[in-house]
Amino acid sequence: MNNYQTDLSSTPLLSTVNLCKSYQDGKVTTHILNNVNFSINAKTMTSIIGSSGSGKSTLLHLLGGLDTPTSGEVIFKQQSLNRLSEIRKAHLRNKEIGFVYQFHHLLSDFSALENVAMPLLIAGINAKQAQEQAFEMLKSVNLSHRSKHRPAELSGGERQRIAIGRALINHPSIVMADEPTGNLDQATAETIFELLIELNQHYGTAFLVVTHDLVLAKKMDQQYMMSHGSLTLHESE
Amino acid sequence: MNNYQTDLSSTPLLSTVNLCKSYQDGKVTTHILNNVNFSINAKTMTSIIGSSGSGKSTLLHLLGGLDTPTSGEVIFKQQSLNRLSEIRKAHLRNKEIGFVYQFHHLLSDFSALENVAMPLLIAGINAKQAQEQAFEMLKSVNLSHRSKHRPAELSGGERQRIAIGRALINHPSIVMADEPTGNLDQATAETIFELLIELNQHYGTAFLVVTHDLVLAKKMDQQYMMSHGSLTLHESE
Amino acid sequence: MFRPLPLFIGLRYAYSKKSDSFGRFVSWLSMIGIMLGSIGLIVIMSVMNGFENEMQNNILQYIPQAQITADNERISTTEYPKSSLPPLKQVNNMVPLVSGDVILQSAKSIVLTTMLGVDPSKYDPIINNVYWGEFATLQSGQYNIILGRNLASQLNVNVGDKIRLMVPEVSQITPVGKLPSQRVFTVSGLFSVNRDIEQSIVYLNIDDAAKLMRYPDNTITSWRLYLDKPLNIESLVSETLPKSLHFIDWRVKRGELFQAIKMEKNVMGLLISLIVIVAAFNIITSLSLLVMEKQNEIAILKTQGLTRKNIMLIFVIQGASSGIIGTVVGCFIGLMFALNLSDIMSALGLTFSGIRLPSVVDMAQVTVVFIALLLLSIVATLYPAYRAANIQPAEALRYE
Amino acid sequence: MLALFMARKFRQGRKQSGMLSLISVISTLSIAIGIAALIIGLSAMNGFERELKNRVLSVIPHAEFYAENGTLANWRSVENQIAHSPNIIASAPFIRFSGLVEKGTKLKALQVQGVNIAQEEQMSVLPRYVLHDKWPSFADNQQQIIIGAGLADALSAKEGDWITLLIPTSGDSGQLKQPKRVRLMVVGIMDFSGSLGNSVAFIPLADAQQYLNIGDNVTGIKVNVNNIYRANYIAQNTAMNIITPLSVSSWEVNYGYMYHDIQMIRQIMYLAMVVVMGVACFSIVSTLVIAVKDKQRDIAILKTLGATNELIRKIFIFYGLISGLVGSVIGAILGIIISWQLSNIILVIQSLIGRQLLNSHIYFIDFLPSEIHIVDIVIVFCTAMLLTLIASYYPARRACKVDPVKILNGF
Repeated sequence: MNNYQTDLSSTPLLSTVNLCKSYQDGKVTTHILNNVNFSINAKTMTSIIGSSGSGKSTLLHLLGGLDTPTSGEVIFKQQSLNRLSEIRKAHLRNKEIGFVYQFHHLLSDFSALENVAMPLLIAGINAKQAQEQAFEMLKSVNLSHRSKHRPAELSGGERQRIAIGRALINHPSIVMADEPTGNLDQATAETIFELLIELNQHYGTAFLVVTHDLVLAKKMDQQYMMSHGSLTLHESE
Repeated sequence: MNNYQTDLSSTPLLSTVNLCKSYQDGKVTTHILNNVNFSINAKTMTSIIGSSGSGKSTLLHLLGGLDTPTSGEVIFKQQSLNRLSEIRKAHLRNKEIGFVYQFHHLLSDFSALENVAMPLLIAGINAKQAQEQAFEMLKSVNLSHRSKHRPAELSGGERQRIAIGRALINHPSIVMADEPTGNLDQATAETIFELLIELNQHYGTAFLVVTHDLVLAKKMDQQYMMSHGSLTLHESE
Repeated sequence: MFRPLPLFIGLRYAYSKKSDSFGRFVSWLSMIGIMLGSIGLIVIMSVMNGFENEMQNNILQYIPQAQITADNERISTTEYPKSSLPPLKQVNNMVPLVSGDVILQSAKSIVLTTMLGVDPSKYDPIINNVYWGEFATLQSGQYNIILGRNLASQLNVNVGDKIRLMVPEVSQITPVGKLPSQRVFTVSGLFSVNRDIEQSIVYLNIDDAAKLMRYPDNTITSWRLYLDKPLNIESLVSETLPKSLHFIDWRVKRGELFQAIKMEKNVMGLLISLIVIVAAFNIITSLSLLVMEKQNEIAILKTQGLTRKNIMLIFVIQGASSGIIGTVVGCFIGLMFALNLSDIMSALGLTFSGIRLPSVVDMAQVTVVFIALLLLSIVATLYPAYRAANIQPAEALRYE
Repeated sequence: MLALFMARKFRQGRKQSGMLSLISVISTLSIAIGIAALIIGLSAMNGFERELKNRVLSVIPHAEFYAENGTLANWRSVENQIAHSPNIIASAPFIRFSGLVEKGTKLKALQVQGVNIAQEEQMSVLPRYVLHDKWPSFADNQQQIIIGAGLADALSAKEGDWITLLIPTSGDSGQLKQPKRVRLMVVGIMDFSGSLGNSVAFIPLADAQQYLNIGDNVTGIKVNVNNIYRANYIAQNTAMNIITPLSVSSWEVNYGYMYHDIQMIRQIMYLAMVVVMGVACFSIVSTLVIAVKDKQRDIAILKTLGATNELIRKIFIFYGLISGLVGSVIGAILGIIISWQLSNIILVIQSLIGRQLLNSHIYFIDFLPSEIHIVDIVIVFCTAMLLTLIASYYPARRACKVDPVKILNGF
């Protein structure tokens, strides 16, 4: 239904096989995803467009191992997530996968620096080293002057950049972004998107961006369309 | 900016004058609504389309007196809500305005019949009479066979119909529906919408439906477009 | 099913099966806390009443509870006959009495005690405690004396032996010099009550006692009043008496003991009330938890026009229900415990350093505890209920 | 420790939503009440026990041996045998008789003890309680007597005053004669308030023998034992292997009830306070559940960052432990300060309510003693922390069950 062989040389970083997800709510089962098959290669920028409620976020959560599929599999670096234990999956999320949400989802009790350093702390890296690396990351998202501030004291754009920095701090192989520019005005959205491209080049991190902003989606290497739970390759460049 | 004179004979049921609403989140003030001016006539079906987060729900809450505007006024039957006391507003919501949400928002501890009868009980009508009227309403949403069931035992569509029944039980002059079909599959959404039309004819209740479903929106008497906090009349039939 | 709305909703929230089991677990907890507190309060209070009551029966019953006398502790029966005295509430009997501190000397020992000069024909509570000899032997002129068993053993005397009675305050001039008024008496009876009474009073005939006290004719120490409830002496003493007369009440000699018991009761009550206070705190926290859980449902009710007052009522009812049930059940159990404490204790084999715990239930106290706890459980719900009423529906629903 | 760092931050950042911050104040307060009350209660009981030892047990003999009837004739050999029996650490002959003492118109009954001055000094701390250290001037046949402060007040007698002691005398054929009147000079007053001080007086042994004209006999032998709380048992054993028939009594006979009462109150207090702390811990449970709900979003975010359930559980166990710790520390400090100053506080209260809290005629002391034992505080503290740990376990488990998808998706 969609092609696997975009780049023969490297096996895909992440792929799904007949992925289905449905919710049981009382007597009613709503099918969110039915038979999604697609794959993402390392270092590529992929976008998924679709109206809200079409299952985009659910797909992202399944890919990140936050949710378990009703049937089918998610394969990440030749490992099926279904077979991983809860701790292994948590480990994966900490090292290999970053998340960025429409709503910034920063920890309101911690400063910008602490927020960015959090994944490192969770990975067990000692505080001083984590702080240094976090400061470096703040520089690369040019927010080093705001390291001491709490999320409440930052603007929408700044918060999103902190969230992106946090997602990248552990040098994951892929970052899942769910409507990263949803809450931002046109201009800030633009700058955020430039930042994503730049970080993709700089760190070689793959990006899977879910958005309803067609303009942004077009600038990605690969576009997929999500409607009513099934995914179709839009049109390659 | 938009025309008032659709129907000269009757003054508008509900209208807003330079309605603004903004939220203070730490140092950041996000302007949800800026200078919304529009009006709805009795017995008409009006829809508002707009992407999520564009302020549709906030507008509905302001119209229902559930929230107080930062500036500007909501006028309901020639009375400005700002000047009403808390109790008068509560009275208004009980008698004159019904709410239907995307998420059904039924009271999980009460049976379908009790849920529908609740507004009557709140209005102080005695239990037996409230039960009878509620049963009548369940018939008109053809769910009389489910009166004893708890929300958890009902399907999505059934729940939405109970919610609609509850909203209409006190014969309000207007029902505000926020994405009533958001959670439903295509077919059930269709039936719900038919029901709304039918109830509009039968009880003469005005409906203000907020939706992202263009198809449904087009079937209304009047369509408005909401984007980034301002409202524009789409194109009258 | 449709009682007044807030009651209907409040009780449905409190006891609906579906609601998160943890929330109900916590409200169960505050119910148990209040229950423990009320049981503790009632049982402790009753035990203390028991001690007080035992004290009253063992001591106050026998010693003169209240007396009416004129200046320098003397009153003439001609000038103030019994009929001339005003009728007093709570007094059920009035007899003449001659009393005073007296020294008893036997071959073996010498002791100080109080003598009661009584008229044998009149009633005296000690009559049925005399286990050797007869109370009637106290005829005038016989110079007989009836002793407590304990005192007799201290003096090493028995019925028929002679002992010397001396009244230190009254002295007679004798050729040898000033000597305390004294006379030898014959032991004509022994009584047994308890160690305290057996040591603190001895019985003589009223005329013999008057002679020993060197009273003029028709003079007694006082009119002895028997009271229905000697413990609340306060009301009697406050009554008015003819000018030159005044009351003597038992608290002069025995007041300290009752003070001590009252003090212990208060300290224990304070200790137990700590449990109740913390249980009330528990109601606040558990109800706040419920309010947090029901935030959306409150918002929905608000959209349907439920006023803030009713929302507050809902949560007051819900929170108070656990407190009220805790109080009702607690007071009931406490009452059952207090009413038959001794058999429960013996059944459980519990004894407090050997003594049997007396317990007397004072319904007035129980009602005070009951009402105080009810009020506390309702007051404890006010804050969370107020918070519930002020929930912003727009905010709660938006996050949905 | 990451979990501790997180827990502290979460606690500081408590959304000042009013409800949560007030609730956590209430739960900390209830723990503090429980702990403070228990520490105060236990310290007061320690104080009572100390006073019982110092004021009563150190003065009255632990046990006494006396002849079945009348006086002990060959008391020197009996004392010798007793002194060498096991567990007896000191012994001395004594004479005891009850009599009356008269000063002016005042008359009081009292119990007079004839004591051997030298032996008394090793056996009891009595000498230390004689005011203005008048004990050294207490000597045989000087017509001297030492009385308790309570008795001195009752007779309004001062040092140096003369009082008359009435002693029962029996004629040879048992007919009653006038009581013997002996004039004695109050050489010293013992600083005993409380029931003990109202009826006790001491005179030299030889004087007592002379007044009672019992020649060289004595009433009995009093002893101190190495383990006070087994005094009765030791005395019974000793008496058994002594040929002269002796009857035995120990301090437990007339003062034992005080000791048992103290232990009983201590148990009741501990039980009541454990209930208080138990109920208080449930406030902690509900506070934690609310905190978990309040931090739901942050938990979901942490999960997306790869935090394991174990870390989240640890965070909220620390969260509970910190609030328990804060409550316990406040309670402990409050308890220690009040216990330390308990006597003065009670004095202030007494002056406020104008009434003596502990009446000296009934209780063996008239002030509220208190003595803080570190072991009490450690036990109380550990109980509180243990209860808090248990209380934090359930909410911590609930925190792990937070499903990030529902929360992050919802917005």
